[in-house]
Amino acid sequence: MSEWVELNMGPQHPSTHGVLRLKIKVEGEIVREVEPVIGYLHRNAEKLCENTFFCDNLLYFDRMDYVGAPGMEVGYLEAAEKLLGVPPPERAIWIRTIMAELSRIASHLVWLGAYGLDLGMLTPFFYAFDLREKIMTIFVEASGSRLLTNYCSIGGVYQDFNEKIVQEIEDFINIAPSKIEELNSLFVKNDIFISRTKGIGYMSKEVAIDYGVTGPMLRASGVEYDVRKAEPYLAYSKVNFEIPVSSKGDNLARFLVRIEEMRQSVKIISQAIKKLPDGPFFNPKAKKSMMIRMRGEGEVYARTEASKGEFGVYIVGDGGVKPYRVRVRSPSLKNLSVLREIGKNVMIADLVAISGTTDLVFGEIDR
Amino acid sequence: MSLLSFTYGIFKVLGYDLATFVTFLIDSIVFLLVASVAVAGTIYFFRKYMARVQLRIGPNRVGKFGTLQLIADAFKLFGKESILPRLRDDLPYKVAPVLVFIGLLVAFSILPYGSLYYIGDIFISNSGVGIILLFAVLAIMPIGELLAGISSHNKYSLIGALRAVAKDISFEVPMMLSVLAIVVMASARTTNSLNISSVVTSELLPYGILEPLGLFVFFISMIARASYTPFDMGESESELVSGYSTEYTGMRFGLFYLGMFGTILLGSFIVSLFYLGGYNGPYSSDIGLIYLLIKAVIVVVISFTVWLAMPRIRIDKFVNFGWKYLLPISVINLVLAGFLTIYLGW
Amino acid sequence: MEFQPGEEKGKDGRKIIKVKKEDLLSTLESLKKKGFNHLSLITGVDRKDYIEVVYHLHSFESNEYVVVKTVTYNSKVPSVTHLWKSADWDEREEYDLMGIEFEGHPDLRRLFLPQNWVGHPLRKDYNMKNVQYINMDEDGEDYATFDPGDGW
Amino acid sequence: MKTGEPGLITTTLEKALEWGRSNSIWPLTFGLACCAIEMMAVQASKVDISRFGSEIFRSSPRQSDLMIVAGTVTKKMAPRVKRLYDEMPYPKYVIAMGVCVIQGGPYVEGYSVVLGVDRVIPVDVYVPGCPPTPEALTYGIMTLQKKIRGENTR
Repeated sequence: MSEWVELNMGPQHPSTHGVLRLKIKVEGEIVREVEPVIGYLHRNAEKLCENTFFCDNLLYFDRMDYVGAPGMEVGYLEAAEKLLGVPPPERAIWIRTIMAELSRIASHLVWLGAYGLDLGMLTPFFYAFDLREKIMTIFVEASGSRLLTNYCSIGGVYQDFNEKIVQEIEDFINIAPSKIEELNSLFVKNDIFISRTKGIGYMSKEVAIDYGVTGPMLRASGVEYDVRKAEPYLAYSKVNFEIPVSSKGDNLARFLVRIEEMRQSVKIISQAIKKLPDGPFFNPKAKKSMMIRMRGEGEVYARTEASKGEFGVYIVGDGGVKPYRVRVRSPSLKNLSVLREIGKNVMIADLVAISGTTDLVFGEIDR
Repeated sequence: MSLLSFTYGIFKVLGYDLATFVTFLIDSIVFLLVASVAVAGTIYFFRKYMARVQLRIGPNRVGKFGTLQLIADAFKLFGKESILPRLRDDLPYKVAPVLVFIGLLVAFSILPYGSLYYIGDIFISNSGVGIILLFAVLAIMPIGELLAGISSHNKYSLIGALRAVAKDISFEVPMMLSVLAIVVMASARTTNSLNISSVVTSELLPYGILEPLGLFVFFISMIARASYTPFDMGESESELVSGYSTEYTGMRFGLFYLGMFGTILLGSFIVSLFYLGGYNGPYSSDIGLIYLLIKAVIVVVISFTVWLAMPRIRIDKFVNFGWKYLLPISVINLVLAGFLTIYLGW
Repeated sequence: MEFQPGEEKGKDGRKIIKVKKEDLLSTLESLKKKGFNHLSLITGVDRKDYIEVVYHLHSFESNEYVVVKTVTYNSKVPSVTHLWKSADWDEREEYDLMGIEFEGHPDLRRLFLPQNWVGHPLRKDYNMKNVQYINMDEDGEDYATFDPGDGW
Repeated sequence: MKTGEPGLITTTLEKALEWGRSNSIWPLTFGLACCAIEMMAVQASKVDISRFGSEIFRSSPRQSDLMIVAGTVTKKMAPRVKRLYDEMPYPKYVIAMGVCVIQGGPYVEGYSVVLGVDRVIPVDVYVPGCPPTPEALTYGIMTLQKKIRGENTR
């Protein structure tokens, strides 16, 4: 016991993806205990949401999972629109589906590049970001912003898809599959990568369920659970896609599940862009002058499948123009909490590899 | 005719003692400068090559195509504040980077570089036991890394140093065995089989073709010696911040940085000398240096490609690999070399 | 609005089971036995004179969703960490921001804010004007102060 | 020569050092929040910061010259930001990236956000935006280069 050395990884550390601090106790190279310390990006979004209009709260959700902002917006609006009673029209639903899936790909690409850096691979990062730039141009065209789009709004979307965006998305669908294959082969054809991930960081099904892990991490442990299928929202019940599931539960499984999710997302987008209906892109009840006068009462919980896992928003309204209480179920928080379990008795290098596969985004964990 | 006698001819008027002294002095200085510039060129080349591989442009703002980038870096590093950790071990802390860099330069001055038109054979030291000397000098550099890690009073540095030592121990033995195989094969053709230039001259067919296993072991050892990915466990940027050099600032860090790239270049020279035929080839008495340089550059490019494409291996797996695979392979290689030498008369 | 135990449907169509605080553990235990093995979220809602604690449960097998709601007047609720490990950080977070004390939690510390932060920010009576600062001691542990002092 | 007037060699050396410093700014790998993703995009292929000699992101503060404070600085993080700044060797520079870092941004009313990183450490260049585009950050770095060389930045 006395020979264990305490080591602090972070908050500034190249492998912690932001501001995670890992208090680890090492015995030589082997990590005996790991305790994540979080809260270094606690930006009190939940408190601020209580003091802001329903329509403006969207910006705090953008800044939660900042690598896949439209996905977060969709999550918030699922709840807020039910509470306020302004359902979006059909076209807006399809547009949101496309944006959410694009953001899922963008988020997984950032993760992929960062995971390469975690393992010491310098090059895949650039290839991933190169593909991600294509998504960024779509976002810029649609919303005017690259990262934090603030594109969806209550009762619809901020502006309609024009010809150019549709063309850009079609271009993206054409090049994305081959690029994803290229990225995939950069990793899985490498023996050292396989040796760093296969069988490392095993998480059993029971542990995953017990800790409330969701998203690709849960699916890699053999639970076929995806909110898009379990409780379809947006247009997910009208498109064909499969949930990638692996029963291995190790780093490699989590890696492959995410890669397969990207492929499925491309599939969803290509179906959605074909089915994109004509019509209004926002609910007339939610026109701009009405925005700040919308009142909501009661309580609503909506869950969506964000790129990290099940993203839930619980809004309680008291009949005012501002929410009474907003609570966010952050998938990354639960995914991180399991690190205490699976990060034990591994080597330091493996701890980095494992915490890499949990795909942490701190805007969402600390909020 | 060699570089030394060429210079000696100029200073002959000074008398034997003085002329010899001045010859070695001037040649060494010129040589150190050339070696430093070559290392800087390697870094520049790496940054450009890395940029190209990663769909980028690379440095292009200072000088034409950014050629002065390294000079700018050097100026900046010279001008940086030198922070010394309060609880450091003073002497080892200061000696470590110097040790790494000096070891590198000395190793460069042991190698023969072939010949070029009027200058003749280019070497500084043509020691009769050059191979032993070379690997003795190469063994100094990890000591510098170890001292740096232990003396900087930082847990990351300490773990980095421990990893570096574990790594060094596991590849040194196979490396030496594979070099021994070369000495064995060379002994059939030359009387002075520990002299590097006679070993290189004796390889009419490159030893890399005769003993590919040796080339494999030696190349991996050279990657591990230069400690870049996949074998950069001592530094491991994403795990140990910067490994043994975490606490170093300014030019002290610059020396580690130069040392790393210098070792890549040095390793490429050694690999091309011992295994790829070195400066042998048609008209080698005139343009031997060119042959060597081309081979070295090819090896450098291969090394960089490996660096950019590979993830880092875990330290225990590398130790396993070293003792369970590299060592038996190098022993087999040695036996094969002896067999070839005795029965086939190579 | 008075709190009444019973069942109702929420605005989003989810089943809400309202229980008294005393019956909370037994209800949750029986739900867990029924297959609700995924504790999604624990929420505290400050209703000024009492605090609502909401549990969102999901069952992977039957794909059902259920919301369990209880109230506490002294901001004390029994902990459910022995049923779901996932409750651990949720309860710590709610303790941190809402000030609900979960009785029986093995390691009830603040999750985001330093241990000696005064007040629980998500309470409606939290005074935002009372600015607190955070400093770091030699060991890297944080402590909150009202005094800007060193480093600010 | 009058006293106090720098000699030719000193000025030349000074110029050379400034030239070196301005063309070889090694940033610290230090991302806090949203802006860190755009900071990564600055490294990446489209807006290639390596053209200015800044592609070497050092993860140890001891070896870096520039701290890009990318993302909201919370009160819990502020002492760490200050310590990281203290660990960097002189001459060191700070770029405040994004409105959160400049004055608190959308979180300005909160209880746990620092209203501007300049309350903790001195800042050289402010890059506004939420988040600033990679081009904006590149412009910030170029402004910093001009500032190091003592040129007029307007």
